[in-house]
This record gives sequence, structure tokens and C-alpha cells, in this order.
Amino acid sequence: MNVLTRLADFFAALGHYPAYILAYLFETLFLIVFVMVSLIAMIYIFRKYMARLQLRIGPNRVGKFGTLQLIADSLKLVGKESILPSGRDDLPYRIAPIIVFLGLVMGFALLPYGPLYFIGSLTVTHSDVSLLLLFAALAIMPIGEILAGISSRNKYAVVGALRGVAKDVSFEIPMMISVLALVMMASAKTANPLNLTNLVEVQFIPYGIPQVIGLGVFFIAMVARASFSPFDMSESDSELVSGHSTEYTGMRFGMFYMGLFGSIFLSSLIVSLLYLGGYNGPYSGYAGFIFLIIKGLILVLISFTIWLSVPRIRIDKFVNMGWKYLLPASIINLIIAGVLTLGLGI
Amino acid sequence: MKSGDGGVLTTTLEKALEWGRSNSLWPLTFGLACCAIEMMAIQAADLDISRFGSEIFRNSPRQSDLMIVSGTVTKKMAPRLRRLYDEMPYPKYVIAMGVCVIQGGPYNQGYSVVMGVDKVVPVDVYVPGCPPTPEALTYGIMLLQKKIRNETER
Amino acid sequence: MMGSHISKPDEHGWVELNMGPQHPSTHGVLRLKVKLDGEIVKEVEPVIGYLHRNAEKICELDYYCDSMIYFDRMDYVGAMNMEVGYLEAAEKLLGIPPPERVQWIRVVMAELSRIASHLVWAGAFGLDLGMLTPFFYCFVEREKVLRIFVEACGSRQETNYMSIGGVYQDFNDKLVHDILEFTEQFPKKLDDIFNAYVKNDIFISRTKGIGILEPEVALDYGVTGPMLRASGVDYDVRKAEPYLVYDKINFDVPVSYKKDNLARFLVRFEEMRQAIKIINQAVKKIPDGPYFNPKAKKSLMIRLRGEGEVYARTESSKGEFGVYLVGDGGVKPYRVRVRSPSLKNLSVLPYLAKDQMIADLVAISGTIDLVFGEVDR
Amino acid sequence: MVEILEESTGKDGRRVLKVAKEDLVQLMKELKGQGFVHLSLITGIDRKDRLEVVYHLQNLEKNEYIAVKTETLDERVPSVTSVFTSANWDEREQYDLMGIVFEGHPNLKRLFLPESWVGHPLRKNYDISKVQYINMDENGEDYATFDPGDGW
Repeated sequence: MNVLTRLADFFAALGHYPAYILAYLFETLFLIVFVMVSLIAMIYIFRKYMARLQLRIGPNRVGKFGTLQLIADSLKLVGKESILPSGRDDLPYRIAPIIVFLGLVMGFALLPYGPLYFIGSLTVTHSDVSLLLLFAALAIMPIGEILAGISSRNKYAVVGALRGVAKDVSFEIPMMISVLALVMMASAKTANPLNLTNLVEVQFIPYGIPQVIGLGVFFIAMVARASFSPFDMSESDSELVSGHSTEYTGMRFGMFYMGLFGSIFLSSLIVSLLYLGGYNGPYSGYAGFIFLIIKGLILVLISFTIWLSVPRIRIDKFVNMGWKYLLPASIINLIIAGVLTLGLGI
Repeated sequence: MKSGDGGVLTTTLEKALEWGRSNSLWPLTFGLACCAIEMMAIQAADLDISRFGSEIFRNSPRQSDLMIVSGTVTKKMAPRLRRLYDEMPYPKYVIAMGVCVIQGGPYNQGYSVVMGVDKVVPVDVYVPGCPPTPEALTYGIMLLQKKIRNETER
Repeated sequence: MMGSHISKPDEHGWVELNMGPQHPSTHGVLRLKVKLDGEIVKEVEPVIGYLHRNAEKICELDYYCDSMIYFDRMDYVGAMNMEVGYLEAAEKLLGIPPPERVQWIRVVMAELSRIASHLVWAGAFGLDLGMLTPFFYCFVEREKVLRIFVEACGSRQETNYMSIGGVYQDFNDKLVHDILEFTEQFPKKLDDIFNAYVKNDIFISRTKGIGILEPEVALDYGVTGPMLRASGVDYDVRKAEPYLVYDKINFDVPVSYKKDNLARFLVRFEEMRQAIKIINQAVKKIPDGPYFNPKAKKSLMIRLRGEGEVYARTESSKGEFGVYLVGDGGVKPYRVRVRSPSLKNLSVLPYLAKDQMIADLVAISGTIDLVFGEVDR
Repeated sequence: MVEILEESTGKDGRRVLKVAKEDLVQLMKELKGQGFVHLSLITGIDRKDRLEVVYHLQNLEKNEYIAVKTETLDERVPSVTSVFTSANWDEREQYDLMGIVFEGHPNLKRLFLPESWVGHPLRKNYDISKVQYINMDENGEDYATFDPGDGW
């Protein structure tokens, strides 16, 4: 009984198909509300946490403790004039922010938020290859950023897009190899390790313990994916003004901005699902969601601390790091996983 | 952008937008001279401007709402300043910080200084001083917020 | 500045990118015309003059004592050093030596100003590299220095504290107490900021071995100050040609032989520590006496006449700051010429940034410590 | 050997050498050979009837600081960029503000003001009350006009 079937039961009086359609619609609504609320919470937490680290106070004028700050920001962004630069590539320019946001929402949609029998993931519960789908959805977001960079007819944006491509190429492979190691380990316990729910539920001990190297590689890759400091080369505000989003105004820029913070939260949730045991724990039916969110938030705070305290790494050094350190490390991790699974039978 | 008598709904919407705008003024990172250092100081810990929602100094004019003209505007800079202003999306606001920006200040006998930035861009709030203290600039931003919310008294 | 539309590459396949005058990393209004081969910077042409405020011309139109305000606004982050530089020249020209007490007071203020200037630089350099937090810690400390200035003369940044033959207000006990309080707590805070930088591997990788400036090249380009000392030339005007009472104070001149960005960073931090050492000595040694030369009372100030030519140099926070004053016997200077260290230091940027990456161009221009009030004047 | 026209000590205690402008480059070369490797400052002074150019040179090893003076009646002085690289921007600045033409300079363009600016502001006969305006063309290059144009 996950959320979908509960909802369908609730609407059962309408007949089978209408009930399921309604259930899907409601679930999508839940999802969007969840994404929006978490985005607002992320940005608010970021601002307050940043202010703490920097001996400041942070927003405190609108609402209690400045909680309505994000509402004010989004109202303002909606009300801004939308400038379309001349000489742009029109269609890519318009759809780029939507692609970024879509990739983000799809990523959230594919995560399991609780045990299958209780919550499951929202909307796409039934996919048996949700792990693959998740990484496919994650791979969409950089495309939006690259499109934004090359379509807006601005040199800073183009350089930002080029850096984005170089960055993505260099961390994708180590990231996928470390996921492969996870799948190998899980395949000993479950028939279908490509299903995220199965992958989480076989973690009696969190995979972060036997797969420390994998966790490290994956976390670095996820930080790079979310593209904040030290890996914000494609946006690098002190060099490229604002990187790929330089020419964007109003809500289009707001989508990039939300995409950044959303992907931090999304990456944290993915890391905690894959490596830190996700929602596993006592009373995981009711409390699992809370475990997951707490783990995610801790990772988010770690990410913010990294963001605020390290300088930006140079793009060539990052590419070097990706190919010379992350890739070998992930392969070693794969071998360890093989030894653990086949040799020791863990 | 006056709402006129468009009924309750549009008035409320307009009020909400004004509230949002006034509480989320993102300034442009645009330091010209001496006053720029004091402008940086309002960002810093003592007079944290992010309390008022001006959290982010955006580097790109496309994403900023407020241009704080901080420091002497020279004739060579003026066309560029105008261009930056044109690149900002509406609604946009300008604060003239310091006497150099208001009327040339100590340099007003010179040959290469613009006697007041209001010859180049429209100015919403003037903050006098050479340079104004960060407190004065903060007060200027608060005045601008009132102006956006139509609360100023004349 | 935007306006960086896509254009066709030139015959080498290089693309021209225009950075500035409004660009986050240019510390004001520097404009860099950069030729790029991918990420590699092939050519840099700095375009300056966006803050050309004709200070040299206006000084000729004003009395000797009035010109001070334009000097304050040259290196606006370290204004006291500029005042010292101007007064060194003006007092020699007008023949009004400052009393002993004033000289010690000026040393204290100049060194405090040097600390404030280097703190702004340290914070901004972090921002250049994408490091957000140290900026705020630097500004908290700088604010304490500015409070001392406010206590002394009522102004924060453009102090206009010194005047010909003296200072505007005398030091009192509270001020001395405040300064000592500041110097007591500052080294620990400075170490915190320092550690936040140098204990970070990424910071080291961004600065070490990048932007190497050979001493011969540095001298040929006229580079002075911390940049020159980071290239291994042990040269400081305070030691070579002591002005005020620097010859009576015991301090070291930090020199690094590594020549790169990191060396310049370390030299500036060490300079702040030495400045604390100087202040601690000088504050305790301030003798009793008048705080202005009676020949330069306020009512007499505009009647001061100078004749001849004087070139005075001082060590400002950016480098060797020279003022060349020519008087024709009138109450206004005939010609005022300023040797601005930032301008000379900037002129070496095309050499340093050639064949580096964009990110390094930003880092290198950060280590030059540019202040445009002084570059363009 | 270069003929020194006059050797004196200034009010600030520095040695001042005066040479004819034809001998300037040669003298600079000799001084550089003697260890004056740092050309600190180039100053142009408008003496109304003539233009004076002062070079401040520094010897770091002997800790010596001297001034070299030369005069010109026709606004032309040989450039010393071949001897000191640091003369490059200084000479451009003096050309910009004082109108001294440095012959042999590789890139003698104005440093602060746009090329089309009329007059050299630091000259004593420059009319400061005559207002000039600067505008920007499509390529981002400046030009100076006497016409206020739009927006001023």
C-alpha cells in the first residue's frame, strides 16, 4: 500500500481508471508542493546558515525571522521585465530553464521517500529500472545549462557552457562506476538491484561503510553535478559574471537559481539513499521519511559549509582530478565491491 | 505601473508585487570609487544588508534591481553606466551614493567628471556624504523601500 | 559590462573577450581586452581611465592645504598613507617641519591604514578566488580600524586627518587605549583569516607557482611595494629612505623569493603583522609636545607659499608612492605629479597573464591589489 | 660621454642632472649601466614657454635617487622605452595629459582620455571651462565631442 494505491482506494467510488488518474494527479501535486517547499526551505536555510558562518544575521525583516523572504524574492522575479537578448537562438533560449527545472522535478519524482509498502516514490513507483531513470533525469539538467550558455549570444555564457561540458564529461564516468559497484553489491541480495527501492532496502548496514571510496567519489561527483563552489566553474561569478545564466532575467533566471539549490537537496537525498541507508531504520513506515530528510539535511549543511569555505578549483585541475584520481578510485572501489560480494559474500 | 481603479484583486496584486519588490532589492555589483568600499561595508557583518532582503549582489545587470552608483562618474564611464542601466530589467532603481555622484563633489571643477549622475540615469534616492557612512546608505535603501511601497510622505 | 556578443575569431583563432569596466573581478573600473584561445589568455590589454578624476589638475587650482582631500581619495582604502605621502612633499616645499609628536602619530595612523588596506585586499582576493567567507571576517577587523579613525577625526574612510605641519586633532588617552586594545586582539584574528586561506589545498593550488614575476622584470616595469618584495627584492622606502620616524622603530621588511601569487599573499599578511609591531612601539613612544607646527596655524594655512621642486616618496600599502611638487612662489602649487604604485603594478599584468588561464588572470589581477582612485587619479 | 649641462641639488637633497634632449637616451643607457635600473617617474612640466621633462631614477644597490631633466621647445622628446619598459605607460600618460610627443614610442596613444579629446588638460593654457563630452560607439570605443548629445 503505497501512496498511489491509497489515493486510488480513496477515489475507488469513481471507478478504476478515473480513480487512478485522479490519484496520479494528486500525487504529482504532492510532488510539486514538496519540491517547492524544499526549494524554499533550502534557500532560506542557505541564507541563514551563510549569515551564521559570516557573522551576520541574514534575512529577518519579512515574516518571522525572515521566513517570507523567498516569497518576496519570487514575487519580485515574477514581476520583473523579461528581456530577450537580441541575436539569441530563440527556442533553446526559452526552453533551457524549463529543461533544468524539469530535470530537477523528474529527479525528485523518481526517489523513494519511504518503504514501498508505505510511501514509495511519488508517481513512478512501478518502474523496475528507477535507478537508471534517475541518472537519466539527472543528466538532463546540464543539457539545459549548456543550451542556455550557447543560445544566449554572450561570450561569458559560451565559456561557461564549455566549462560545463568539460566538467560533466570528467565526473560522469567515475560517478557511474561507483554506482555500478553499488549495484554489484546489491545484486547478491536482491533480484533487481536496478530498482531504487530494492537498492535501499537491502542496506542492513549502509553501503557507505563498505564503500567508503565510492561514497567519496560519488559525493564529489554530486557536488560537481550541483555545481556550487568549489566546482562552480561554469557559473564562476568572479570570472564569468554569471556563466551560462548571464543573460537571463526574471523568472527564467529564478529557475536556474532554484535549480541550483534544488539539485543540492536532490544530490543530498540521493547520497543518503544510496550510501547512508536512506529511510531504513526503526518504524521506517512512519519515521522513514523523517530519517531520509534528516540525513539529507545534514548532507546539505555539509555541502553549504564546503561551498562557503573553499575557493573555486580551476577547470583544468578539475578535469585532471576527474580522470587521474576519481576514475582510478572508482575502479578500485569497484574491485573492492567485487571482492566483498563474490569473495566474502557480504 | 499604477493600479488605478482596477478593482480589489488588481490592487491587492499590485500591493503584493510592491511588497515583494521592496523586500528583495538585489543590487548590482558596481563599484566605481571610494564609496564602493563603503558599499561593500553594508554587505559585511556590521550592517548586514541581507536583513532587508538585499542578500545577493548580482554580477549581471540582467538579474539586479538596484544600481548603487558608488563613486565619481567620469565622462568616460558615463556611457557605460547608461548602458548598464539599460541592460537592467524593469522595475529598476538607482541610488546615487556620495556627493561626487550627486553633483561632482570635490571634483566638480574638473574636466572629466560628470556633474551628477542624474544627467545620465534617473535617480530615486540621493545619499549625500563623502563617502556616506554605511548607515546612511542603509537608510537610503530603506527610503527606497518605502518609496516602492508608496509610503513616502512629501 | 556586458556587450560581449559573439564575434568571429581572428586570424589566430583567438576570440576577444571584454572584461569590465563593470566586472566582479576588476576591483572597480578596470577594463581588460582579453584575447582567448579557449580557456587560455593569449593577450591582455588593460584599458584604464574610467576613474580619471583629474586630481593633478585640480590640485593646481587649490591651495596647498586643500589638495589633501584629493590625495585621500586616491588610494581610498588606505587614505592615511596618501596623506603622509603628500605632506612629506608639501612640508619640505613649504619649509614647515612637523613636530616630533606629530611624526609619531602619523606613523601610527599610517600603519593602521596599511592594515585596513591590506584587509580589504585580503577579503577581495578571497572573493576573486570564489571564497566567500573570509571577506566578512576581514571587514569586521577593518571596521575596528575605522572606529579608531572615527575616534581620532570623525571620519571613517577619507579621513583628512593630517594637515600641513600637524594633525587635525591631538591623540588622547582613550584613543591610545583603543589602539592598544585593537593591536592586542588583532594578531589572533589575523591568524584565523590566514589559516582559513593557507590551510586550504585548493587555495594553495590556485596560487602556488602562478603568476611568476622575475625581479628583473619587476624592476624594469617599475613594480614596487609588496609585489616587488614578493619577487625577492628587499626594498622598502621605510628602510631605504626613512621618512617620519621609521628609522627609530624596529621592524622587519617581509621578503619572499617564491615570486608567485602565494608569495604576494604571504608578504601582505606578514606586513600586517609588522604593522602591528610598529604600532605597538610607536604608540608607547609618542612624546609630549604640540600637535601642530605654529607656523601652520589654521588661519595662516592658505597663505603658505612654496618655491622650488620637491620629490618625496613614501611606502604606501600598494608600493612606492611618490609626490613631485613644483612651486612657483605662489599660494597654489605649480605642478603636482603623483607616482602611483598601482598604475605601475598594473602595467605588468599583460606580462604576467600571458598564456595563463582565465581563472588565473583573475587571481593575478587580484594579487596586484588595484585601487582605481590611484591608478587613474 | 654625455655632456651634462648642469648638475645641482634640489630642495629635497636629490642630485639633478640636466641634459639636452638629444643626449637623453644615451644618458639613460649609461645610468642604467651604472645601476639605475628603476625608472620611477616621468613628469612633464609646462613652463609656458617650454616643456620640461623630469625623469626620476633609482639605484637600488647604492640606494641613490636622482632626477634627470631635459627641456623641449617643440613638444618633442625622444622616448626612453627602449631602455626602460616602465616608461611606456608613463610616457603615454604624459602625452595624454601634457601633450609631450615621445618620439620612438611603440604605441603612443592616450592613456586615460579617448583619442579624440581636444587639448591636453595639464597644459597651463588648457581651457577647463570648455566642456567636452564622451560617447561610446557600437564597438565600445570612445570618442569625445563638444556636443552634449542624448542623455546628457
